[in-house]
Amino acid sequence: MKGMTVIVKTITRWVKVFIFLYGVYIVLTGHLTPGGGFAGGVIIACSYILLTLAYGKEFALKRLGPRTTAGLDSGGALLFLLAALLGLGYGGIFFANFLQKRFPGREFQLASAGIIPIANIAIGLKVGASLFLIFIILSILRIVLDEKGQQSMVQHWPEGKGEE
Amino acid sequence: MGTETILIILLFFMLAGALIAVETKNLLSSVISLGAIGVGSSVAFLFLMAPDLAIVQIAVEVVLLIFLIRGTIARDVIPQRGHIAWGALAVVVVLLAGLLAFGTYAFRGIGRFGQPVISAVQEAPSNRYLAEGVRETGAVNIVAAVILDYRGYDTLGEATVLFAAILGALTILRVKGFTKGGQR
Amino acid sequence: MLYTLCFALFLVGLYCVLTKKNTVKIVIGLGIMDYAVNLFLVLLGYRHGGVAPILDRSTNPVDFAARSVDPLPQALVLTAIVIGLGVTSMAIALCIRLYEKYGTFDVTQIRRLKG
Amino acid sequence: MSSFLPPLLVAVPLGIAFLIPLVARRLERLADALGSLATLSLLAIAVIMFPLRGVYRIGGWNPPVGINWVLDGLGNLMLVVVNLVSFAATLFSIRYMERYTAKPRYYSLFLLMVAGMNGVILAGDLFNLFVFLEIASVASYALVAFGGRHEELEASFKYLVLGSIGSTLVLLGIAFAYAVTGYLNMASVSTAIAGRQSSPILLLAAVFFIVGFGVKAAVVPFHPWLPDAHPSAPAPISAMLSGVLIKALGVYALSRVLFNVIGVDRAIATVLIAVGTLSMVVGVFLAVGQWDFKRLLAYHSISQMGYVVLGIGLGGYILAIGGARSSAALAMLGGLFHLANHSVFKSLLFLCSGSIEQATGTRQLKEMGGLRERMPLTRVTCTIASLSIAGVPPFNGFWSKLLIVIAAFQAGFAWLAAITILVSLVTLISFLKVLRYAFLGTLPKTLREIREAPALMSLSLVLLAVLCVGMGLLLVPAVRGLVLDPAVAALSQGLEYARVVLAGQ
Repeated sequence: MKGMTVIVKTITRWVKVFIFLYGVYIVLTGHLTPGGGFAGGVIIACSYILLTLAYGKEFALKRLGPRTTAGLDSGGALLFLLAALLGLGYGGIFFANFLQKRFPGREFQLASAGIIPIANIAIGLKVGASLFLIFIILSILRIVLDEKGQQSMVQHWPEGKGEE
Repeated sequence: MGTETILIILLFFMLAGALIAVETKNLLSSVISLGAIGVGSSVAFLFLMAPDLAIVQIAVEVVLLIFLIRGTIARDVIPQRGHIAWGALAVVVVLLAGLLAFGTYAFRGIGRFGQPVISAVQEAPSNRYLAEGVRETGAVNIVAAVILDYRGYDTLGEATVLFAAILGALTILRVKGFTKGGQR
Repeated sequence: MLYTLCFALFLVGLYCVLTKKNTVKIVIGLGIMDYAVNLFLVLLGYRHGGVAPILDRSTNPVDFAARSVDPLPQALVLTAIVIGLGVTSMAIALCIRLYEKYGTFDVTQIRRLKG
Repeated sequence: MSSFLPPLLVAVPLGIAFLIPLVARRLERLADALGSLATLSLLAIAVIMFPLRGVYRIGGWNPPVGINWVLDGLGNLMLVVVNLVSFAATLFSIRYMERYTAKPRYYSLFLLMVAGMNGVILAGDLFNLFVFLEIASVASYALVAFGGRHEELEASFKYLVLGSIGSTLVLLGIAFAYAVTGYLNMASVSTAIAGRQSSPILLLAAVFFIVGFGVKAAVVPFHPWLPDAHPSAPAPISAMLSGVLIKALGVYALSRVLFNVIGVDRAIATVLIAVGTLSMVVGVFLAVGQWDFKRLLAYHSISQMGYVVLGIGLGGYILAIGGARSSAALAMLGGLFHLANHSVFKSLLFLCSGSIEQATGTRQLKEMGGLRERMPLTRVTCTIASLSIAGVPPFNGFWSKLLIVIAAFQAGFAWLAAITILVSLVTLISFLKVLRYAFLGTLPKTLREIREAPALMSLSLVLLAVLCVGMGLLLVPAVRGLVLDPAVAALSQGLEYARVVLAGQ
């Protein structure tokens, strides 16, 4: 996949930053405004998907390879589980929002609501990474088919590239 | 125009989209109609005062359409064909029509639209979330308070489903299932 | 009326899954069913003249509790959307794989298993 | 209750499943060790917390507000069974899964499936039950397709489609229950329903629950995915699917919702009896004609699940018509005991089929023969399991079937008892065929060089075989009062469940 025309690339270069930042914003303020970890994560994934579609897979994969993505995916999930287990460790109860009880922040502040923002970040990380990952695997497969022509139905993963 | 009227129009639009998605011979139109239904439900969420859901729905919709189009559509240019088993079709249609009729009758057991069950049941957990949520969790977005604190465990489950699905897709799409000499 | 229409949407999806012979169509049918159930849940929580379940600085908390729509179905649907996305992605992956093996999305040409 | 044990049942498998892709991407040995250690520790936790009863409030929120777990006799029994079979399956996987690529990912998915099942069993909240049902289902869809060959992908697709319909119906049922009551917590829903007379919307919800969980349990009208999915999966996964998955997601969830939330009346109990009998008969007659070993086993799973549903349904029926509590308890005891027994012997049979397949490279009974010389251990364990499933004394299957037959007689359903015995005979014939074609006869030339299964695989076979022989001891009154009776009590208490749970605050 070579990517798209110059116009698309130029626009993407500007737009992707905003999409990405919007995603981050939605993740961070999930406890104050509509949105949250999941919505933000999907939007972050969208910014990378846009990049891949516009510039071609090599460009995007150089920045965020499948291995890193898979790592972020597991890492996000682990972080969330850890937050829940910390509740077990500190408060004696699974999923206890121990931070909120210890440091009750002011309402409407960014630093409020205890573990909720942390959980939002974990979910944002996890969702963004996993959606981009599945996009990569679904689309790389497609590319291989293109190169080998429509007739070859048995695909091969490019050695050393992509997933394992 | 009341919310109810708007929603009825929207639902008719979605139903039409669904029928097109189901019956069209062209897979691309079918997928695009699915997208239209998704956008329809996102707009419906806005009217139903669910901004969180509207954002998530529209974002998921976009991603899903990309997956469907890039993953599948370009591969099958031949429109679907084949004979139709009219007998089985008739049975299914009758069955579903019966279900629809019974459902319409049964839905009288639910309160009318616009009068949620939480108005009737004062002890319902939702009322507690609305009244005490901000104080108890510190989050002013009550939906966030519910998914990440009161019902945070569900959200862990949700993240796990996604994790399992991604891992599953990776597993299914791997080149070789067996090691050398593994498969006789 | 609204509930019935929503249920009809669900049944259209079910009809699609039960009768169509194309794997992609079946996945689309599953998607329609998901949308219908999600919308149904949110419809249940709506209150006439309701506000979104997000407190803002200008609203009196007591007034808010009496006027807000039900937040619980929204939380459930948020979870259900993600689950639906996961299942659908996996279904697409399976479709792709089946296509590679058989060169078609048509179930009638795929059926190798007996019974 | 504030024990730290229950959360570990979910947190340990999830944590290790998340960890494996991070630390053991290429290190298969590490993944082996992590997988087996995880299931072993889960088994230990499940056994230690067996006597634990009560309500665990997640996040510290009281029941209707937050999500809660309920530990009672039935749930704890299921937890031990599930984690026992998963330990045997992971032990078996260490060597068996060497044939496949991406072994670390296999363990990850496996543990996710176990976490899902544990979550379903612990759940005291309808929506939470749905979420963990989906975790276990999604992981199992992927595991069925693990080999990536034609029939595996197809079976997985079929399973995914039917399974998703089932899950969506369950979700819709939950939505109806919420619309009527305003609660999601099982106990609160149950109290809210108990106060009003039955309405069509609740009937629709009950129907959707029966169909939805019925698909997961693969009882007869909803069974078509099972004979494809179970044989296609790798052997340890077949053992998990047939052994515990259809029970935890299907029968357990169904009986929990029907008995403890909605309440079993005469109509529902009749439906359960009908479905159970139908599964029993149809499954066994479809099984007799099979020559593919694993496919045959899969059809027998449908039939044996019929026994379980029949036993539970019969108990519900007797209670609903106000019959003797003792015979109701006997029927449920039979059903639940058979559930535990079936988990053990069916997973043993699938593991045996795995070790035969690994040695001979075939699943077709006609291509085997004379394996008794080359695989004596597999032969012995397979024979024990076959006699168990056919209900030959003194193996465990006999006792549970006997209880169901006695209960059917006591309830005045002599014809049901007759059908049960008849199905048992056909099962025996079917398994005599298996033993005859696989282990007796002459060894084909091509199979002269085969060897017995490796030590670790044999170990897990022996473990399960010993249980098959020994599980009859659970009926000894003292042991029974400790293990099985609390499970029966949890079901037969019916709607009392709500009072017990809500009183625990």
